[in-house]
Amino acid sequence: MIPTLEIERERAHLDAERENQREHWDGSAADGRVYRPGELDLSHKVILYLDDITVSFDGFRALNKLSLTIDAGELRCIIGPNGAGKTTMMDVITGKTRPDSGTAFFGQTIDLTRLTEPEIAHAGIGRKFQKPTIFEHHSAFENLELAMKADKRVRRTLFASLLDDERDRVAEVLRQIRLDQAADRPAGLLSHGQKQWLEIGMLLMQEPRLLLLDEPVAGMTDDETERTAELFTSLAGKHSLVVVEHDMAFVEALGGKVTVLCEGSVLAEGDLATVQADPRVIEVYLGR
Amino acid sequence: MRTPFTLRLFQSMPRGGWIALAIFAAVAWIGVPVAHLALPESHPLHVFAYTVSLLGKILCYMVVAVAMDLIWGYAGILSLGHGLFFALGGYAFGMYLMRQIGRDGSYGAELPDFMVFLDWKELPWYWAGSDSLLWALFLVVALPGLVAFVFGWFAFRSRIKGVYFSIITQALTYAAMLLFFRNETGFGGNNGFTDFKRILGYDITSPGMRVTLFALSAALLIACLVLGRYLVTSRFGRVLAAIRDAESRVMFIGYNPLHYKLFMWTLSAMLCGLAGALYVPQVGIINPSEMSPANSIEIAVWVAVGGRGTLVGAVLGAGIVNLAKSVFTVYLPEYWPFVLGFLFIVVTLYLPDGVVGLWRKLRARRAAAALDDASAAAGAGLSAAIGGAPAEVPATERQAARSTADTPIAKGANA
Amino acid sequence: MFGPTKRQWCIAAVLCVLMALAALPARAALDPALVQGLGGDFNARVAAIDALGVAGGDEAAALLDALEGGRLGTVDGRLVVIAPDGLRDATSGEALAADAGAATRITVNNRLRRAIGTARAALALSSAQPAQRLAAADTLRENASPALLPVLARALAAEQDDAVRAVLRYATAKLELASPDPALRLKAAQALGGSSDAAVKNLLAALLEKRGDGAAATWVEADAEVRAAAAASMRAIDRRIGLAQTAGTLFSGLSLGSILLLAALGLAITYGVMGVINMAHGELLMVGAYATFLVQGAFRSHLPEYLDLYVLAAIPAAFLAAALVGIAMERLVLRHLYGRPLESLLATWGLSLVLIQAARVLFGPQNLELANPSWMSGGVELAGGVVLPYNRIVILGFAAFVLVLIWLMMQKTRLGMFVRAVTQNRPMAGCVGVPTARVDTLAFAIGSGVAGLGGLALSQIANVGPAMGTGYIVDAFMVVVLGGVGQLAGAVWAALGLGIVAKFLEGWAGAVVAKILVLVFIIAFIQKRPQGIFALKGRFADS
Amino acid sequence: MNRRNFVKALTLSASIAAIGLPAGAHAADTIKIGILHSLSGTMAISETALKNVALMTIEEINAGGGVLGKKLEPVVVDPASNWPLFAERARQLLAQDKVAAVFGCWTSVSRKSVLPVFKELNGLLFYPVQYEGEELEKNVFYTGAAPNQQAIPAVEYLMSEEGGGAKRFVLLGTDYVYPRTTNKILRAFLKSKGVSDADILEDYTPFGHADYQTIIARIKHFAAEGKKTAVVSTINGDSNVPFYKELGNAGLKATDVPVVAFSVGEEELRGVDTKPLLGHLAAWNYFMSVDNPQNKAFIDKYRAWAKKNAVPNADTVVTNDPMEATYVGLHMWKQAVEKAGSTDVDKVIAAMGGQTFKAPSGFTLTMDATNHHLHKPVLIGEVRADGQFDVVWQTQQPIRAQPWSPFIEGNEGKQGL
Repeated sequence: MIPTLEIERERAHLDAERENQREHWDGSAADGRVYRPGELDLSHKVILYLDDITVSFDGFRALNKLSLTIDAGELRCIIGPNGAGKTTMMDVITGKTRPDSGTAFFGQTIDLTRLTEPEIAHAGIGRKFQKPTIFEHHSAFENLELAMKADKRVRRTLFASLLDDERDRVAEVLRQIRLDQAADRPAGLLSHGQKQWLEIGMLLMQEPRLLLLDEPVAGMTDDETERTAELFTSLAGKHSLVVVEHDMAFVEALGGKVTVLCEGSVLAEGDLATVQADPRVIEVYLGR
Repeated sequence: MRTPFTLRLFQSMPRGGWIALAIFAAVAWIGVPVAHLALPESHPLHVFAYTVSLLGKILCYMVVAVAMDLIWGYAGILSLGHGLFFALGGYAFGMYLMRQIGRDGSYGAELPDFMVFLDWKELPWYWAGSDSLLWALFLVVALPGLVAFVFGWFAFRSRIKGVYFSIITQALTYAAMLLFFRNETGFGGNNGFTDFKRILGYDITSPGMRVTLFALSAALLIACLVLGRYLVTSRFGRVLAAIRDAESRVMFIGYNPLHYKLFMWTLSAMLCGLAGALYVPQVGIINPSEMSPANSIEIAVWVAVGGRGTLVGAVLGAGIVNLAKSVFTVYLPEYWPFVLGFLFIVVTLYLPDGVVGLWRKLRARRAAAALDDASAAAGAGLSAAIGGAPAEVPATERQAARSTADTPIAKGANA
Repeated sequence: MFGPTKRQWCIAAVLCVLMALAALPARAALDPALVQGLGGDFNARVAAIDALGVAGGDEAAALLDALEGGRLGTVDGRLVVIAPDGLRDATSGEALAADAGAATRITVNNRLRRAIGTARAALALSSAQPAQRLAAADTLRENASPALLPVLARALAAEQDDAVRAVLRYATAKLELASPDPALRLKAAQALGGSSDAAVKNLLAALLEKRGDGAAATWVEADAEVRAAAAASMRAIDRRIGLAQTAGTLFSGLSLGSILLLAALGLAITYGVMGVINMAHGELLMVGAYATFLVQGAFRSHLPEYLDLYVLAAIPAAFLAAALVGIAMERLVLRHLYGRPLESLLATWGLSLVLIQAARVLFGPQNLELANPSWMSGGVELAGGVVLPYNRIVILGFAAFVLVLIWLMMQKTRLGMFVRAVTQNRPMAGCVGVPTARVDTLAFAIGSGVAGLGGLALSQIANVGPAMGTGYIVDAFMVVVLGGVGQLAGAVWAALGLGIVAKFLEGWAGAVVAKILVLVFIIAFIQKRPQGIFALKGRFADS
Repeated sequence: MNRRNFVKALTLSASIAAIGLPAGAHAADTIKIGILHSLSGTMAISETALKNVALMTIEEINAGGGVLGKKLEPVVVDPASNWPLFAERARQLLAQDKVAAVFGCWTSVSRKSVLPVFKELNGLLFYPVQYEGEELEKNVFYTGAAPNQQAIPAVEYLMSEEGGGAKRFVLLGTDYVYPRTTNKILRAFLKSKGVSDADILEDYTPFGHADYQTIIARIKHFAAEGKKTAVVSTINGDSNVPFYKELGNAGLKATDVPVVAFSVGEEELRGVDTKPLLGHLAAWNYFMSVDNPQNKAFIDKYRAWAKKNAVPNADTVVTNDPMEATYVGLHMWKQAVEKAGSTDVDKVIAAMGGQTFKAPSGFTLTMDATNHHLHKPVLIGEVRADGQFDVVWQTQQPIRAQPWSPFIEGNEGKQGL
């Protein structure tokens, strides 16, 4: 069976979670720090700190003392061989997985390891999954409407009705992701590429400060990929983006700083050229 | 600018839906009463007392079915414990009915007979106030609501999903049944409550009262349909469906599923409670077997037969199954379980969308736009609203279930 | 029953006379007056039977047999033996003219049966086989009347076999506690310390009570030494009984657990593999039990001499019957419902309705009679009257046996490998070429078959009727869910755990409350571990 | 095609439902008799036989020319062991089918559930099962035993020298009203006989309880503590098999600790391996083994009927007390109708009082005019290997029922309507 230690930790997580659930809407997290959804402290021009994060499943170390910082408005690409811990890292940032040790801060004040997924989303982090996850039974329009930055408490949604400017916002994003023709089609019927776009669109509707994008162009045609690259670069600046990709061409197209993950920790960092020149990287990654 | 609530309430249902409801209301509130009270027994259109209370009973079942559909069809949470909430409502109102018997019980005592027989000298504390109708009505809603809320809060917070949830709801109602079977529990044990005499002093067996109860049941059903319809077409409803389809995504765009599920779950339980309260005086008895797991499963069966994920379907299902039961237990006393059994099998195999689904298929065949017909519109509109084609739902159920593995608890369990 | 009554003393007197007679070399025939007592009123009968026991001899035995066999009657007050060929006088043995119909049979009830039993035992003390003597001594230890003291003494003197002597000593000791001689009483009190019989304990306890009250109170047992000995013996007995009872509770917990396990095991497989909520699982149990019934019937009519073995023969039968029904269900219905667990729930619910009513129409609504074979009847007695029934022991073993079989099947065979693969990740298994469809059918057949075996086991302790399954389905689900879906180990832990917990709770809370508490416990437990005791590991741990 | 059938089925049921439900053909030359016994669900095990015997009796009466020159027409419905459904069916029988009398119900709760209906519509119910008493309704005739016609004599027998002179008692039952009341009455009765509370062990199990290990152990322990012990079992039908099996295997022999049961009759014993039960007792007002011409005729008729109607395992059918009660009830109703010259409920009720009938039990039973209960003999039988009973004791003549037991306070002077 499971070691008591494990149980302890599990209980600790539970408590933290319970705390937050109670505190969720009145704006003050369990740790006493005050935040309001969307408001974060960028006084040091850094939007994300990952410090010494370790996560292990059944003894296997998915993340091993990972440390990483993302600057506000930066567009960062993360590459690395399979099993390097890219997805796990995103799980940690979005609260899906709790780190065994280490800290994760959003801006100066928000301790991500103590918030639940919805709270993190409110704080301003949006995430796109490796496999596009959208609401297949809802129309593209509804998908975006649901994602829209708004008061997401039960009692609001009960009486919410779509305002004109909100409608316009949705329409705008629909155009941006080129789905304005398919607005009313059930999302389940969209092509893979379109689904990818729709999910990106949902992120945009959230108006997050930090976007985490897990292999956003997988299954896209070349020109779709191209357009995605344009979109991302245009977003950089007012948003910060972290893109995980295998597609080197795409990474190149994005430009910006590249971080190489390997066996759960940072192997190298810098612009693509330097990284590709790095012998260790060639060894573990490009070498093959 | 915002559209006013009342307007949106009205818009939530297509015109056909409103017309259908209006017709139903007219029949239930005017037709039946007149046919039962005014027309002589000999008159071909006379509605027998037997029929009135039978239909009244079925109306209550329909309400339960709608409540079940809201939580199962739209939120994807299958409860095998709704019988409990139904029975709790029934018992809550039954307490009032027992007190109304007064000294007309066979022991002629102030206390209900079963208490006299247990040598109890005064009412247990939880019977306090049971002689007031208002308090009873409050309990009818509050009791199931509270039980559901507490249970739901823990269950949803621990992210118990799918079958696990279904089974513990079953455990819940089963435990409650055993509890109520105990005589010491103070609810009449196996005999439960029966031999009711009056409500607010009016004779409960009088035709007037019978018709009133029937009309009230109809009113409750109408209210449920309107409310349900509004809920599932509101943004709330869309979020709920979204949770059913991809809970993790819902969380990552900032909704807290716990609150949504809990709200719908509690509301559903309360509706069941109301139905139970109207059911008891019409059938004249409430006993713990109402809480038996089998009864709760049957509720799910009604919904499935009618068409899960469409309010109309829930209503139809409850009606068909129960009428079939009533008819076949008379005409095929020994064989009716076969009929019902095969009905369920056939429906799940060949009509994944239940009767409504069949209806839609038939309409669709005749390419003629199905939408001119009221109820088809209702059905189709609904399905569009939630895309509730059960055939596809399980995929999403699996999806939803998948994220259980990601919760800290599950991780602990995996270690 | 124990303190000697006046009647018994006076019989004792009568006996001493008989004793003298019996002592004579040439045994005289039974005293007719005594025998006629059998024809008299109830008390006379009892007295007569006791006397016969003491008198001994073949005639007495023959009479007792006749009485117990209902072959004794009276014709106008005269005691007669009703033989197939007519009536004979009970004492003289001469045939009578009157025909059998004329006699009024003497009905024997429990009270008489007990008396006869004791008398028989008294007779059997002089039997040649030690085994018989032992049995006899045991009976006497249970309920001997002071009247038999001399008989016991005589037997004890003559007895060679130690086992028998030991028992006889108890029997005498019990009676001697009432003797006027303190020395004898002391010996008795000490001797009884070796017993583990609550009844003995009460005898001793009686000695330690006071008669009257206040200052006037006097000890029932005047002699302090005897009292001390009695107290010591009581403590010894208490200890033994206490231990035995805990052991007993533990066993009954395990037994209940094993039954839950047998009821749930099949479900654990079918549910684990296909995620099909099989509400008709209970009816598969029922099918197994009915198959067992049919086998029993076949044995009754064709090879009655081997009737005791029908249970063994039923094992394959029950398995196959249930498996076939299972296959049919899978092919006709469930096949079309994979990946729709909740719909499958409804379809199988319909199936269960049909199966139950089918059983009702074919076999009638009554419960069916299934006899425990002789080797499964009775039980081994621990101390203090705690008995472990053989049928439960057997079932416990059977559960283990089935478990091992399944484990081997799962771990060692190719099919097992496939099943595990499908359980963990159906699509992937499909991709790597596992014939999922066939695996499903086979797995379901096996699961159903195991359910059939469960039914066989249940038929040995509980009802066999059309609705028998419904009683177990809920519990079975609790076990599976508590254990963790698709986890045999989990199911085992859950079943045994629930069984034991339930039994210990029942000890102090009573059956009803115990059951409620167990259910509440389950609900609470799932809160903590939403995936059961053992959850599947890995990315596809759910659905 | 499945769908088409299915749709047909729907429309059928719907249409039937539409016309206000069973508009049963109303033939004027027959008198309708309602039969309200569960043919499915948990109670089917006991009640099916009652339906059969009722149908048989009706055939018998019709063969004898019917009643008032009219044939009897049985209306069989299935309340499916579902209590609200009992009330619904009762209402239908009385309001729709206009039956002259209803023979039915087994459990107390089913009776309680239909009572209001019979009172409201002034119907006539014949209730054939031994029950807890504490009830008296103008519209009901109770042909089963009241506690004083079953429980108390049984206990008196156990206490007698002949019955083994029991001094300690275990009152064991399923947790519902019949056992509770019976045990309450017995406790009071035992007290009056000087049995102290310390010598009484009362215990209850839930419905369908199948695991009697703990309770048997408790009984053993209780019995071991000295004085002669007897068990009074009001365990409900289904739980009896596991109970007796456990009893036998735990080595509690009838000669040591006799068990007297009030709910175990020939029908129940069909489902039991009687080996472990030998010598245990049951108290009834009728046993199949009773030897007299009426009983012989009764049994033969039923056997023949079962064969003719292909009742499952018809060759082994048995008769039991509630079946006899049903048989007696129907015949008495017939006599009453003939006396009253009409099937009008009030007239029949008036005529029922004082009706007598030579019952298969060998006694002539009388319907008490004031309390609507039969005067019944009490027989105590010991289980035989063949699943029948040896009558070891019986009352000299029928005794009058006391539906309101004098052993429950507040019942004084409540003996009549």
